[in-house]
Formats: sequence, structure tokens, C-alpha cells
Amino acid sequence: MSEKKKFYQTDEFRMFMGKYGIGVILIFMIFVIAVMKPRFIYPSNILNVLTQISVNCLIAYGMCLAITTGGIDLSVGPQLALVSVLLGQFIVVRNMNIGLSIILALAATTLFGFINGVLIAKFNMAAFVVTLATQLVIRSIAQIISDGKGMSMASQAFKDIYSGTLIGVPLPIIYMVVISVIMYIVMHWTKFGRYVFAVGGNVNAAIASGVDVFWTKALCYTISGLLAGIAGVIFTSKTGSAQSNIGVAYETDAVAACVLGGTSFAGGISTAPGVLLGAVIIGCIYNGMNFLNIGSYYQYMTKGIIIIFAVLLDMVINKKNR
Amino acid sequence: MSEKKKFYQTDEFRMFMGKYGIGVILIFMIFVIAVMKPRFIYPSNILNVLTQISVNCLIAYGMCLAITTGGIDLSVGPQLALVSVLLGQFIVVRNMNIGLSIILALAATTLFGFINGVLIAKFNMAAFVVTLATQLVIRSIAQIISDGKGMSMASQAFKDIYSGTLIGVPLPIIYMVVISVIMYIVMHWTKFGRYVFAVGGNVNAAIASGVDVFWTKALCYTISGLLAGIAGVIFTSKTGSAQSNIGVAYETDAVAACVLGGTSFAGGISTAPGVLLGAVIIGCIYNGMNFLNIGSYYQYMTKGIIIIFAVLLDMVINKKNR
Amino acid sequence: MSNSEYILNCDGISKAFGGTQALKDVQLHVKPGEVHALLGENGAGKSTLMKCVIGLIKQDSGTMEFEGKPYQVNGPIDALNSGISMIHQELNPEPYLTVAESIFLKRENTRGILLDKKAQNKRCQEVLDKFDVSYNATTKMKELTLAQVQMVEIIKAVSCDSRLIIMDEPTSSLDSTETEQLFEVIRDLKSKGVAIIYISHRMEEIFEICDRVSVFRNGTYVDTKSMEGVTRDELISMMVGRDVKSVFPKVDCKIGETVFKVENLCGDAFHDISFEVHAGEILGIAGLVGSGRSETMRAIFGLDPITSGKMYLEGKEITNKNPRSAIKKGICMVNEDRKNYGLCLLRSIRENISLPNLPARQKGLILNQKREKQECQEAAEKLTVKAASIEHNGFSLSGGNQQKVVLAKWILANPKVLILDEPTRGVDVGAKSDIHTLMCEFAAKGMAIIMISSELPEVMGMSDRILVYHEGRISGTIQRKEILDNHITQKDILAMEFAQHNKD
Amino acid sequence: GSSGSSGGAASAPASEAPASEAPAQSEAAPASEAAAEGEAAADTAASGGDLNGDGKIIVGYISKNTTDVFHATLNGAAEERLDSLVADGTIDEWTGILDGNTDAAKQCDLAQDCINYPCDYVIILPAESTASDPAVTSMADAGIGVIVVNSATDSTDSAAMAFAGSDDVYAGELMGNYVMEHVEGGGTFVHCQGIIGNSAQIQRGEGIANTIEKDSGWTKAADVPCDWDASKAVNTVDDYLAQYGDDLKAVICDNDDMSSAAQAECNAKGREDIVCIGVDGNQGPLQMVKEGTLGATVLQDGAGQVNAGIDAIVASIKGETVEKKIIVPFVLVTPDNVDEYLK
Ligand SMILES: Nc1ncnc2c1ncn2[C@@H]1O[C@H](COP(=O)(O)OP(=O)(O)OP(=O)(O)O)[C@@H](O)[C@H]1O
Ligand SMILES: Nc1ncnc2c1ncn2[C@@H]1O[C@H](COP(=O)(O)OP(=O)(O)OP(=O)(O)O)[C@@H](O)[C@H]1O
Ligand SMILES: [Mg+2]
Ligand SMILES: [Mg+2]
Repeated sequence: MSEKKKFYQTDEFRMFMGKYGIGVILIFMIFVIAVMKPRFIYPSNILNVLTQISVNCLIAYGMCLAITTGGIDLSVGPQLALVSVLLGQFIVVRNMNIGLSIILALAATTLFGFINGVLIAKFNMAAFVVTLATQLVIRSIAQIISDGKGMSMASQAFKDIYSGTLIGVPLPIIYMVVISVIMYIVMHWTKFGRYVFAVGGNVNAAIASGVDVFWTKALCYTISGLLAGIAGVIFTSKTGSAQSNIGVAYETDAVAACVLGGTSFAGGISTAPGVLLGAVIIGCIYNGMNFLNIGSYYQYMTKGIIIIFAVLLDMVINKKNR
Repeated sequence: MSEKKKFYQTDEFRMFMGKYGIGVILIFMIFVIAVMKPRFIYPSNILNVLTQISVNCLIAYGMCLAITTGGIDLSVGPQLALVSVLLGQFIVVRNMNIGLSIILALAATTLFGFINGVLIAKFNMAAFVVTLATQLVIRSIAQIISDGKGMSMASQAFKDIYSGTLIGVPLPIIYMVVISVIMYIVMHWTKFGRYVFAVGGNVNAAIASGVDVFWTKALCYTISGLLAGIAGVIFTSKTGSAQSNIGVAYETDAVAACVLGGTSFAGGISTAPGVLLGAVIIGCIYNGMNFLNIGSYYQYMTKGIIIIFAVLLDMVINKKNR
Repeated sequence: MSNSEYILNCDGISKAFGGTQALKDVQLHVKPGEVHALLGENGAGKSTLMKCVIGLIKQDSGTMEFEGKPYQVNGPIDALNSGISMIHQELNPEPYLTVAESIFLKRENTRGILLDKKAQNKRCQEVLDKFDVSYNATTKMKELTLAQVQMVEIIKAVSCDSRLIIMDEPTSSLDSTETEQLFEVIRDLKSKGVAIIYISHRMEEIFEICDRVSVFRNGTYVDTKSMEGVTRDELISMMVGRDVKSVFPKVDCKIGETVFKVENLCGDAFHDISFEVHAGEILGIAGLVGSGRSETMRAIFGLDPITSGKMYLEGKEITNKNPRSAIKKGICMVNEDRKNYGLCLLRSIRENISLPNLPARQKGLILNQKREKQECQEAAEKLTVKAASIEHNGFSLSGGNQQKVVLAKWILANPKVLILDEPTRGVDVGAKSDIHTLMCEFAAKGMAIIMISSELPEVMGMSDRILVYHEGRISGTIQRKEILDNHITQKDILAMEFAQHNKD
Repeated sequence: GSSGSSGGAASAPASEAPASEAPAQSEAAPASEAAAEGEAAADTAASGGDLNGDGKIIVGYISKNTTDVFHATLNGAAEERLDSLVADGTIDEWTGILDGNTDAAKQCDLAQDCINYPCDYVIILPAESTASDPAVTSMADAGIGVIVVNSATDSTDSAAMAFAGSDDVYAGELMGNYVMEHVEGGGTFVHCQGIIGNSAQIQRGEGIANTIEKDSGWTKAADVPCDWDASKAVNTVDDYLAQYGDDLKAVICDNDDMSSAAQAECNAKGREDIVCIGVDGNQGPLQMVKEGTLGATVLQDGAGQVNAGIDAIVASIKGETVEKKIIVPFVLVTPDNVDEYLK
């Protein structure tokens, strides 16, 4: 409209920021914190941050699938709790093999993910409502199984799932990298991924093209259940305790990671690397705020403002032409 | 598909249930509980349930406006906290007049509601993300104001806001009735109400029909802020304590009331009486569970299952033909 | 009645939506290699039958046969696998996918389990190159215009190698060149033995391209005829069940003073537009799709920004920041995009009609609901909206009836200037004539009407004056007299649209 | 708000050894600590506590959360004291209050942050007795002097430099006994729970189970999950008044935000005879005790716990012997002794 465009209005800048904006924000953030506290970028702290974000990152990938189809998965927090108490039952109470226990526990969360998917896809119910309800149900089940009590998971083998390392790299980072690669391929290089975007972009068009919307959606929530389950295994190994009260409000950070990573709530837009970057940013916010001695009351606010700011920036840069 | 229609497939039944289904469910629920525990329907308990739901009902009306425009307001919980700590500051610390204090505190939540509205309507940001972020910010502010500490609100005049009665009816019920009437008129008998439905139904069509989408949306969130504020005043008077950690997850029950009351998450569909009925159902669930001695672990589950069941029933009865 | 002469046999198909019986025991028989027209008024059930064939909805009763075998579908994928594809009436783009991704959705090129994006783009580009299009395989769908999206849908349906292609109003947003392009494709397909079911409300097209025609009326089957020897009037009376009088009921009314005037208006897609409309005048605007007609009107109505230029209403200069201010001043517009800018389908007909008219119908802060109900009822009746009650919601209406509801909105508003962008898009012959009559009535009351239409006969038949657009500029003005005197023919206007017309 | 919790492993024996052992109980510092103190003794006071040898003494403070009223007291006390230690040069820096969000995993993350900061001493208020244990052990393994405050974790005894806290089972028992003593003839009581699964909720429940639930004169109407929410406690009171009427004699709450609101509701309904009691000793409930509108509350001296923990750090820096285990007991506050605690 105006004759002379400011630099941030040029197409080149917009294209660049649209694609890499989130990365630029991250680098800027890291730079600022590192100048104030050089220890922030010591390798040990970088490994530390990456280890810390692994749980949120896995949850966020599942959340991203749900959001991309136009829904949301609020039940991820209780899924962590479910895995945790099941592992407690299997490993501690029944003395079962660790591998088998994990598989069974993951099967349970995957099943609940699938139930979410069926309710949402088959009966066309709002994802927010369905997962709000299953959130309550799953939490209840976890409490019933554990009788509301915590249980120590002393086995070193089990604890090593979190605290082990591979060539010096903590295992949670390895899991995160492996799953990131898989998610990248699934979302961007498979038919399923394509269908996820198609369903989220315009569900009627997807139906008319013969995409099986039911299975696409159901699978997204199933995967979200599985990933939340894996996150739960890591969590349980990390705290060495099987408990039913964990994971409260974990969906918040997962959603924040997705949003910072450019996932659109309208559906149909997201990228796997974006989600990873989003999770890293959240990790840096938490870690960085602690390094910068930001008072705890201000931490929530900082997080909230960064979320708004990031989305706002995204809006301004990728401004809809109207 | 099938030749002979079952009774619940007839048009008459569907029309009836579509309009009054939620009421039928409520009456059925009351009947079942009352048969098992007659005290459940003693007038004293009925007044009790109605008093209890007042906070949730007010929040739910605001939530309903937000959902009807196609959004959501996740910031209502912290809004309660904000009102609470402000009342503490004004009344206890500064010894201000109660009425003035309440007005100022409500002005604050109304302002935050308006900010939500501006961010959502002006910048076209997803309501979920915006209110998630302001949720964090408002909670932070409440904590900063109160320094995380609780404060006793001993003044009897202030306590009477909750515990007073008018011709034998507890005041919270009076507030609820008055606000229900106002909300009914606002939603169904005014221009603004029509615009809310139009914006939620099809925002472009609303624009092309001359609706001011910005103000319509902004006003919805502003009203939601105001109502959450009023709920906060009642809450604070009820507990007699000004605290920053109250109202956590209160959006859940508000959303549940809206959903049970037939509010569509796709936007554009809701009714004020539906929300009231939804809130009554939630109240009966809580109260009824205590009457039926449902164990604490099962209470969440019961609530979750009732939500899914009610929505499912609604879907089956008002089934979209495909 | 299985008959190997036919590729598709539909017999005794019935379908009800809640209370409305959309199809009652209808039949359709299509031969291989023919273009079979399906005709009927709005709401006759054409799209419904086609949706049954493609598996989007399931018929309540009736059987189908495809290529001699019983045919049952559970969803579009079954239809595609059997060799049936469809171009839908409502455009359905996948906004965030590329052209290639959307054309080959569900038919992706893969290597192992991974997508082969390169091969797919190449394959898509080859298909696109066969059509003369200005976008390529990697263009995002959201960057395309309505007409371009329509072309992608056509290309998609054609590239499925189906043996039966259903085209539900494929030309409703195409201009004459693109339509011609489509006809080329259809002829080519025909020669390969592909059968086509062709649905359109544009009679000329039916006569140009179709071999046989089946007519539906009110959800029932009327007859099937060969196009040879059938006349236009015959078809219309089969469809409507009554005689539709003159095709364009234009009455000349007294043309008064200038009501609305624009000077040197410029915007993103139009430049230097100046014109004026008078009371009682119908100003037609012709042009190719994408020539900027809609953009001009959207800008005048306040939906799009204006970069420079002036507007005058009754001699006073005005600006419209948004549609609200335009409506307040008495400028109203029926948008071409009915689904997005026309109706709230979730809400009742009454609420839709009264939406722009609420401010005047309040008692204090409260709406006067009795008056609202009565006025909406009258407006709906005047436009013969076919619905059980005005409390029913928009979803239950057929496309044509939805269009009537949109028009009814603005009748109540009683504007000074009424802008109609493709007012009869997707509207059947009977309703079209109703709408035209109504336009004349409005004009007679002294309203100034601006009408955009891509149907040349409509513009020529209804307008007192015609502006012709070419690439965002006015390339010519024609008076009604010139048309009546046969000084100007359809061909001349076309030439102007292509700017081949040299005024010497 | 919720409250402190006590260690799972430590709780079983401790439940029988409550307030009588107060005010303090000390054991010898473990070997690792002795080494640190050895250095401390040799060097100046300030560098004596520099366990990681980076030239600075940095103290970390990992709170359980920053939202509960009870923890606000602890956090406030810690902030004041640690600020003054920085001001007088005893320590160089402290991290500010790190918010554990009542989430053990978050506390494990914060423990790592403290290691990287790098801290020499860290005070931690565990969110969970078992689940927060890795936070304690990982810091101890990294050579940090860990002071566990408020409630113990499983390996607090072996890994931490010191523990300063109290025992929630005992708090539950105090409440049970109080109700039994103050209501003659028994009757029906209802229990308002905190968020299910928190150690504080579990252990206070155990204490109630150990006392009043065993008494034949009393029947428990129900355990009601009130999520530490005073408003839900009020609803519960109303629900059970409606159900049991005059039979309802007492309301036992997992914290006193809930019990004070519950008592206020009973009083407003003309049932001043109902005894409501909870744990924490927040200012509001104390005020009510003073006014006589609330019979009693169980006070947990949060500030005392934190200060005892910080004392341990100061002692370590100065090279003095560190008390290994400091039990700060719960106190039953009644109108008789309320003035001691009301600010
Ligand atoms: N989903 C639906 N719910 C209820 N009624 C419907 C639905 N779809 C179609 N109808 C009704 O079925 C009838 C046939 O509609 P259909 O769309 O098949 O008409 P059509 O012949 O394609 O008309 P048009 O030319 O306007 O596209 C109409 O009366 C319409 O109101
Ligand atoms: N959403 C859009 N994004 C980008 N360009 C657009 C968009 N809409 C329209 N255009 C461009 O604006 C120009 C004018 O389009 P417009 O819709 O006004 O054409 P028109 O003459 O009204 O055609 P019709 O009404 O028959 O569709 C075209 O060149 C088109 O490419
Ligand atoms: Mg149709
Ligand atoms: Mg156009």
C-alpha cells in the first residue's frame, strides 16, 4: 500500500523470517543470556538444557499432530501419570521385566490415545472437550491403580533409561534426536504426514480426495498417546518414582512449544523442526531465567509475554494481506 | 438406511431432545440420586447446590461468549486470583471502602479481559494461545501483588456478600439469577448478541453484513473478564481470604458447563439457559457424588464420563446426516 | 435394469435429509463416451445424487451399477478406485498444499514408504503444461484465485484417468476462454470413451457440449432426452413445470439523478476507475474473470483498501473504511462468494436476513423481535425462498435458495446503491427470472444498481449501461440502446474484454 | 494452598517420635561434609564454603512452589535471610527462588541448573518424598552441600548435608487427637483432602487414619478431594451438612486454608459446634483462632525450618559442625498460645 517499504516489509525479509524467524529469535535469546552469564553456553549446560527439554519435546510432537489436524490433546499430562503408575505396578509390585513393562505401559497410553482419536474422529466431537474429559478419566485410573500413593523405582537399570549416556551424550537427548528424525520423516516424507496436513487444511477437500479422515485423525491421537507414554517413561526414570499426580499442566508447555514452532491453531500448518526449536526455546527460557536470577513470580509472566510476542511477530511478519 | 425408524430416530424426538435434551438428562440424574438419597432434593440441599454453582455459572457465561465467537478464555482462573488479591490490598491493607474496592478490582479484570479481546480480535491470534499466555501473566501479577501470601478478609460486611440472604435465599443465588436474566437478554434479545452468533458462525459474512467484528469479539472477552471478576468477589467472600493461588483449573468446569449446555466449539451456537443448565448439572455431579459416597479417585472419572456421554448423546440425537 | 449399453445405472434412488426428501425414486443412465447433462432447478437434487454416486453420502434406498457390476461405495476413495471422479460444486481447495500435492493427494508418488516429491512435481508439471496455466506445480493453493482453483480441480479430476467424470457446475467461476478450454478437454475425454455427467445452469453450455440430458424436478426424475431436437423452452418447462416468461424481464424505468460516483479509483487490482450510477439505473459490468471487477466493488464496499481516488454519494464525498460504514450510508453489496461472505449457515434464515438490519429494529437496547420476524418472513416470501420455515438454518437450503436469502438481507436494508456481484451464480432459471424481476422493481423505486456478471447475456439483457473491464481498467462503455439496435453484439463485448477493440 | 511433606522412608519411624524430640536433634556430619569443613577451617570464612572451587560461594534455593501461601512464608524467610547473607559477605550470591512448580521432575531440572550455575550449597524443599530424591542425590554427587528443608526425601539421611523439617504424619495425628478430645461422644467427620498423590496429602491422611479413624465413636463420612481449594472445602461442608445434619461433628482438612473457610461456613450456618481443623498456621487462620471463631490450627513453623537450614550452611562455611537433622515440630495453636505465633 505505502510506496516505500520498510526493510521488514520486504518480501525477502518476510520469506526469511517466515522460514527461520523462530531460529533467529532463539539465537538472539541465547546470545543475550550468554553475554550476561557465559556459563549458559558451556557444553555442560547445553547438554543439560537439551536433556531437560526431552520430555516436553516428545509431548509437543504429539500435540503438534493433534493441532495440525485442527484439534488438541489435553490428556497428555495424565498419560504420563498412567505410564508411571503402571511401571510401578509392573516393575516393583509384580517384578516384571523392565522392557516388557515399558511395552505394556506404552500400549496402555497408546490405547487411550486411540480412544481419544476414535471419539474425536468417529463422532466428530470437539477435541478440546474429548481430551478434557479423558484427562479426568485417565487421571482417575492412575489414582485408582496407585491408590494415590507414590512408589520408589529403585532399579538402577530402570534409572539408567534417563541417566545413562551414549558416547558422553545423555540418553534422553539420544531419544529426542531419534524421535525428531522419525517425526520429521513421518510428517514431511510420508503419505500419512501429507494426509495430516490435508485433513487439517480442509477436511472436506481431504474427504473428497479419498483421504481416510477417521484413520488419519485417530492415528494422530494414537501417536500422541504413544509419545506421551514415552515421555512418561523418561519422566518416571528421571524421578525414580511411580506417581499418579505427575504431569499436571504439561500440555501448556507442549502447546507453547508448538505455537513458538509456527504450528497454526487453525490446522494444516506445522513443521517438525519448528516444534523442536519451540521446545528448545521453552527450555532456554526456563534455564535462562534461572541463570538471570529472574524472580519466580516474574517467570510465568516472562513466559507468557514471550509467547504472545512470538506469535505477534509471526503475525506481523507473515501478515495476511487484507 | 434402515426402513423402520427407532423412536429415538424420529424427527419429533430429535427436535424435542435437541431443545430440551440437557434438561431431560438433568431430571434423570436428579431422579436417580434422589431415589438413592432422598435428602438430595430437600429444599436446603437444592439451595446449597445453587449457591455452590454460582461461581462456576458466572465464569461459564463469559466462557460461553468466548466459545461462541469461536475462541476460548483460559485466563478466567487467574482472574479470580487477581480480584482476590486486589480486594485484599484495597480492603485490608489500604482500608478502603468495600464497594469502591470491588469496583476497582472488577475494573482490573475487565481491563485484562479487554486486553485478551484486543489481542485476539485485532491481531487475529488464536484465542487458546493468547489466553494461555495472559493466564500466566495475570497469575504472575496476582503473585507479585500478594507476594504469594494469603490475607484474611475478616470484615463481616464483606463476608456477607457470600453468606447473606434475601428473603431466605442466599445472595449468590440472587446474583446468579440476576446475571442469568441479563445474559439471556444480552445474548438473545440484543444486537450485540446477534453479532456474537454471526461472528462465531461466519466471520466474513458478519463483516460483509456490517458487523464490527473487532468490538464484538473484544466485548465478549471483556464481559468474560468482568464476570470472572464478579465470580472472584464471591469466591473471596466465600473463603474469607485473599490469595493468589485460587481458581486453578476453574476454566475446566466452566468449559464443561458450556459444553453440557449445548455450546458448540465450532462457534456460532449456544444459549444462555443451556449454560445455566450445564452449570446446574456440574453442581449436581459434585454434590451428588458426595451424597452417593463416590470415592475420591472415582470423582474425576465420573465427571469425565458424564461429559463425554452428554456430548455423545447430543451428537447421536442431533446427528449430522452423512 | 442392468444394461451393458450404460456405464452407470442408478435406479430407484431416494434420499431424505431429516424432513426434506431430496431425492425420490430417481434414475440416471449414462453411456460410455457421452456428455450427459443433468438439469434441474436449485434444490432439485442434482448434487445430492452425485454425492451418492461418489460415496460422500449414502442413499436411503436404490441401487447403482457401474460398468455392468453392482456398485457400492463407502467413501470417495471407493469411487476413485472404481474409476469415478468428481469436480464438486463448492470449491474445496487445500490452502496450504502446493498444486502438485493437492492434485495428487491420495495418489502420491512414493519410493518405498517415502514420498518422492521430485518425481511428483515433475509429473504434475507435465499435466499442467498441457493446460495453459500461469502457475506451476509448487505454487501454494492459497495463492490462486477462485478461477485458478477451479481449473486445478478440473485438472485433478481429469488426471485421475477415470472412466466417469462428474462435473458439478464446473464453469460457475470460469470465464469464456477458460470455459472453452474446459470444453476442449471434455471433447478430448469423450474421444477416449470417458463418460461425463455435466451439471450447469447455463443453457448455452448444455447445448454446446452435451449429447443427452436428464431432467430432475423437486427431487423426482422427469425424463431423459437426446440433445438433438430438444429446444431450450422444452427443457425449461421440463425443469420448472411451468412456463418461464421472457428471459430477461427488463423494464425501462425513469433514470434519475446521479446517486453514486467514483473518480480515478485505484486499488491493488484496478486502476483509474471512474463511473457514475443514477437512480433507477442498472449498471452492468462485464469483463473476464480476474479483470478486477469484484475487487473494485469490494473496495467501494470497504472490504478492500483503496489507494487513491474519490467516491461521491449524492454529491457528497465519502470514504468507506469497512462495510459497516458503507451500509450505514446506504451502499450494500451482495458478494460473489456466497459461502464465505454471504451466510452464517449455522444460524436461522431469520437471523441471516436481519443481521445487517438490526440497528434500525431496536426498542432501546432490546430488539423488536416481533417486527423482525414479520419483516423477514415477508422478505423471504417475496423472494420465494424454499424452506419450511424461516427458523430453519442455512445448511438445509440448496445453493440457489441460499442466494435468495442473501438478497433478502439487502431488500430489508433498502439501500441507495445496491451492488450485486454475480447475483445469479448457481441460481436456476426460474429463480434467476425472479431475481431479475426484483432488480427491476428496485430500480423502479429509485435505487441505483451495479451488477457484475460473467454471463454476457445477463449483462446485456438487464443493464441500462455496461462498463467493460480489461485488466483492471475500464475498456469501454455501452448504452442499452446500442444493444437494442444491434449496434453492439456479444462478440463486440468479448472483444472489448480482451481489449482487441479499437475505438476508431 | 498445599503444604510441606515429609519423607517416605523417614516417616515410618518418625511418626512415633514426634514433637517430644523437639526442638533439635543432631547427628554427626557425613564424611564428604567433613572434608569440606576441613578446607573451610583452613581458609577464610568466605572461601571456606567454596565447595566447587570457583572462587565464589553461591547458594541455590529450590522451592516446592511459589503459589501456596504456606510456601510463600518459607520463601519469604529464605529470601530475607539469604539477601542478608549476601549483604554481609558470608556468601557471594544466591540464585533467587527457583520455582519447583510442585513438580519433582522440574526440581530435578532445577538441580541440574544449580549444578551448572554453579552452586556450592542448595536448599531444596522437595515436592515429593521419592520423586524429588534424584534432585537431592544428583546435587550431592556433584559435590554440592544439599540442605533438605520441610520434608525429607528417601535418601536425605545418606546424601544430604542436613535436614530441617517436620513430619506430616504427626500433623495428621495432632488433628485427629484434637478432634477426639474436643468433641464429646464422637460422631461423624469428613476429611477434605489436598491434591491426591502429594506426600503431604498422603501422610496427613495416614495420621488421621492412625487416630480418629481407629476410634469406634467416630465414623468418617468420606475423603473428599478438595485440591487444597478453600472454596471446595466450603462446598464439602455444605454437602455433608445437607446429608448428615446434626450428626456431622467435625471437618478435618489437609491444610488450614480449607479448615478456616470450612469453619467460617459452619459458623455462618449456625453450627459453631462443628470442629474444623487443618495444618499450616497461616496468618488468616491464626487470626481466626485469636478471634475465637476457629478452635485451633496445627502450625508448621516454615520460617523456622528454613532458618535452621540456612544456619546449617552458615555453620558449614564457618567450618563449624553441622547439625545433621533438625526437627522443627508441628505445634497445636489454640487461643492459649496463639499470640506467640500471630504477627
Ligand atoms: N446436508 C443437507 N441437509 C439438509 N438438506 C439438504 C442437505 N443437502 C441438500 N439438502 C436439500 O436437498 C435438496 C437437494 O439439494 P441439492 O444440493 O442436491 O440441489 P441441487 O440440485 O444441486 O441444487 P443447486 O442447483 O442449487 O446446486 C435441497 O432441497 C436441499 O435443501
Ligand atoms: N485472494 C487473492 N490473492 C491474490 N490475488 C487476488 C486475490 N483475489 C483476487 N486477486 C487478483 O485480483 C485480480 C482481480 O480479481 P477479481 O476477483 O476482482 O476479478 P473479477 O473480474 O471480479 O472476476 P470474477 O468476479 O468473475 O471472479 C485478479 O488478477 C486476481 O488475480
Ligand atoms: Mg448443486
Ligand atoms: Mg471476482
